[in-house]
Amino acid sequence: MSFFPYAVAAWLFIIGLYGIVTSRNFVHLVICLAVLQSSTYVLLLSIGYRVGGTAPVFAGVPVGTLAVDPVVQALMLTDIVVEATVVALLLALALQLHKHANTLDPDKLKALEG
Amino acid sequence: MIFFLLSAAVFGGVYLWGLKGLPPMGHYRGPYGDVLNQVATYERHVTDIVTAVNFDYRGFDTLGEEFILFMSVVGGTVLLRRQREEEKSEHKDQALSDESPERQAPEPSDATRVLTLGLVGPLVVFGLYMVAHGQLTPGGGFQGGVILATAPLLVYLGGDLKKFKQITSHTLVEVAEAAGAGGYLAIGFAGLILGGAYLRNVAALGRTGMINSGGTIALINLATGLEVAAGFVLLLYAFLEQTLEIRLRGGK
Amino acid sequence: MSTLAPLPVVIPLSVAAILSALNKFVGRRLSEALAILTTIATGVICGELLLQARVQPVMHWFGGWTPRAGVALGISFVIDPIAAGAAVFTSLLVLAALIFSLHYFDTVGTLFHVLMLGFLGAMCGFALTGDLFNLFVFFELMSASAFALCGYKVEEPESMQGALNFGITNTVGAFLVLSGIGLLYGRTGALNMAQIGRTLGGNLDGLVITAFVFIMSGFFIKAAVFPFHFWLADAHAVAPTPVCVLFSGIMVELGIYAVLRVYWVIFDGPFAAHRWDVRALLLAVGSITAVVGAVMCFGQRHIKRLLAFSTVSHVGLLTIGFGVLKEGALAGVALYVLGHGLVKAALFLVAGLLLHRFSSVDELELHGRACRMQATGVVFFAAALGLASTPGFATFLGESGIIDGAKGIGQGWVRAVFVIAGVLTAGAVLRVWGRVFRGMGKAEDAETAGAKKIDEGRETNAASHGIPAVMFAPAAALVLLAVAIGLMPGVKRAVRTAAIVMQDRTGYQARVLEHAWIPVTPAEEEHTPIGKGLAWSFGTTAAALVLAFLSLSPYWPSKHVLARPVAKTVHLLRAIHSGHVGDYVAFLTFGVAAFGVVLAVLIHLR
Amino acid sequence: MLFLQFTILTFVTVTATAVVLTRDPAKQAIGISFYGLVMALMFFIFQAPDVALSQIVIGAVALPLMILLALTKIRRHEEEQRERKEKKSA
Repeated sequence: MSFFPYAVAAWLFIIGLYGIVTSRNFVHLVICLAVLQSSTYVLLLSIGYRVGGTAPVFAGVPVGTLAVDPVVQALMLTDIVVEATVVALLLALALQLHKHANTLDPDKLKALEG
Repeated sequence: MIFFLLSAAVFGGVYLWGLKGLPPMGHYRGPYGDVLNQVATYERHVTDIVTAVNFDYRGFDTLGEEFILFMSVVGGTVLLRRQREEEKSEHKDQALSDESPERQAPEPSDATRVLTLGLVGPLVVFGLYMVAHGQLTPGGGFQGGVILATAPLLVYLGGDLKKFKQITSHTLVEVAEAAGAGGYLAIGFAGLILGGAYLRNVAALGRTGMINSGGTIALINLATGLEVAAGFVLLLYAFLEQTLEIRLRGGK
Repeated sequence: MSTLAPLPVVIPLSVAAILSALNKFVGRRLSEALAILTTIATGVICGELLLQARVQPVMHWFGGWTPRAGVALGISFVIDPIAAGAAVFTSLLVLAALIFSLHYFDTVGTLFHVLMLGFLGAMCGFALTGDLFNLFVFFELMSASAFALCGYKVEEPESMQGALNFGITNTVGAFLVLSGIGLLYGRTGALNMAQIGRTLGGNLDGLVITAFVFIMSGFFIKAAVFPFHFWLADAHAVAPTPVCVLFSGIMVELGIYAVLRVYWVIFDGPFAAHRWDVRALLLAVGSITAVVGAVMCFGQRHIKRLLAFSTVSHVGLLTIGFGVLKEGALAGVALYVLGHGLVKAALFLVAGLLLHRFSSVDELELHGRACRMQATGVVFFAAALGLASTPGFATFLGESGIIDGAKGIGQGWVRAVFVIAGVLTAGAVLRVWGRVFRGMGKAEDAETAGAKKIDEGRETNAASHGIPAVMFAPAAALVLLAVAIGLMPGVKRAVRTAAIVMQDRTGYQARVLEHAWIPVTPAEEEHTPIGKGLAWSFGTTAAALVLAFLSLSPYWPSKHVLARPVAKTVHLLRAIHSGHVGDYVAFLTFGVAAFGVVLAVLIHLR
Repeated sequence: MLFLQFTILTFVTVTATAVVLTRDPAKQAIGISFYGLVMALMFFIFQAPDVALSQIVIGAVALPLMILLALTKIRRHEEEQRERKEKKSA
């Protein structure tokens, strides 16, 4: 169990990469990118976790109670915003691409070869 | 394809090799988080340490994060802007839809309307509550802001297109968003001018556990709430506008 | 603690917020004026910081949270001369791009300036920060502005595709960096770079190697190092010209800067006993990048794409400079970045001028059409010489610094890579000059016929006659500056001093964590003979000129005559630049895996 | 507790894999919304309530919403294209 979450993080990264490489649709690809990103959530979460620790909120429990790491949680909050914004920008690009090229399939776009 | 699978396998191997060097899960060794868990409540009069980290100890990260959102909203607006020919056809369509209002979106049933519009009130209250209590309990400007941003959407789903357009009247939301982001910067400047360090706390700390505790944390929390709420309204609106013209044109 | 330190980031961001709020009420001229003034102010503040940093690196702890007992609680800016210099240079290029865009774009709105200012603030923050996660935040802020700027011309599908390829690969890169940061945090419980470096000490194991590979690969994606470089040509080919100036001139170089910073503050300790392994990897990767970029560059007919591949090639040279792992070479890298950034920005600006004047950046289409733009031709020619590191340009100082450093560790062969890259990239640019500004060669040519033509929409309104001064002046000024830096006495020594400060790991840690006052000691005066280097550089320039003339002459062997293996290799190279983002990410995965395996094997063998 | 953590992590793995392997973006949007909820649950279980709330509002609501809006637009555009083609051929 002590290594399992790390393995999950690695798996999410790889399955995300797999999805991106094999994708035939930019919207699908962007969603795979979001899955890839969730790898970093799992990694950060398991790094900061502590067996038997409470959440780092000392309303109701006294300061000094064994608690998990608040820093990684702050990092994850930033990470989540990054996810939302990147997805929004890439979706906007994909939408415009479809409007003018009538396709979302990377295989069908040949303009940038060589 | 085999090329990728092989690479991915090796990549996984390298990653796992690195992960093996971490302490086993559940045995965080500190010191960063532990120090903060100890001192933050005394120093900043807050009970939610994550909020203290976000808006004070590592407040500059969050400032950057707010501007990532801000820039994406600007970017999204730029990318989804209408080109000239689109605007032309839009004018024609608007003339059309003015003449024939029944060409507008299919009316939702009364039940849906009551249900969705009835949800708006509690949603707004909940969002505000979350923003205001950021330094005390889980949640804060960010989470509350997104909740607030979904309220206009409910109005839209309730079928009240006119009101939706009023609420999301662009200029006002844009100003609100910039005010939120600018407010964050301004609080930072106050710290720089009065305290010699950007984002240093210069407000009264208040009593731990009260809604006005935390000094600048509470203020930044509010600014963030404003920025995030307005930002997400704009972002969702940029996408919605692309579909809205369809509904106005009487799409299926 | 300096109160000036946060300003290069927060001033541009503040003005961006104000401009966006007043979006509807501010006219184009006012927003242009505000943006330009802000950029100048930022540059001046960075300049002042540079002056202060030459005495003692400048610190700023956000929120006033100074470290306690060696544990950093907050985020710090640590501004040493190289960081401040990077920020000054960023402001300068943004200024050039903004001035150029005064007459540019039909639909340039306030929002364009908001994005540019955000980009400026992000790049300054990226250069100045001393916190690893903060570095990631600015990396993303940079990306968010850059994606939107890259896809500014929304009506062109190529634009969207180029921006998507850029966005997707760079986002994967960002998560590689973040995973690496996570690994380091799990080991050390710190995010401050100085503290991480100190806690790691000299211990080297799988975790440190993986973290290094991930972080390095992530930043190398931004820097467009082989095999992560594919996005760069696509993004440059489609982005508006002022944006290309920033991408090629500074954003890509900041990727190298970040790897340098992270290496010297964090990883030099653990890898101290294995420097030769890191060197082997970096020198190999740098050489491959330089050659691949140069070959691809020579085969292009789309001028912006050609310039983009030349950037790839020069990034390879920078990687070699980094790979030498010596202060002399590091100073060389800094000077090369300055010189290259200036001339490359000038070249892109001229390409933008051509696009403005003739609605095309296709080399063959423009054949002989710019013969009457003589001043512009001179600027283009001079900038091309700068690419070949002709003595007198800052690039020459950089090149000699890197090569002397390489000789110092017995790797004089890197000179060959510099010659190849210089001859091919400068040769390609000079060929463009000959054909477009001199009307040499045939209109249609077998040698570049294989390259695809990309239609480029106009960025400006109506065919205008003559060239507005505001479009020409920045290009000329940048080339002149590249020469001025190259001829300035004492510049080499000052940069060398800055390089020594950047490499001083224990000094950095003490300054950051203990607030120690350790003044900068100037580097000793060097007396290296430069006769041989001069000869080599003139030779490279001459060879580039000859290559350009040959390729324009009727005797140039067409593709069929080329030796088959060469033709085949070039064809293969072309084929892997497919424009398909899936392929790019597959290569990216391969690159990370290969870096990891090579480094691990080398280290275990010793 | 340990069992719960193990279960939720397994669940995360399975859902993520399923989302990637779903090739239809419309179905995927539903999938990613569900995945967002599972992630949020994981954050709760691992004592990260702040993150969990963010994840619910972003991962499970805002993100899928943006994707669905984009897809609606894309589908509509496809239909328009088809109609135009039919008109031309007719």
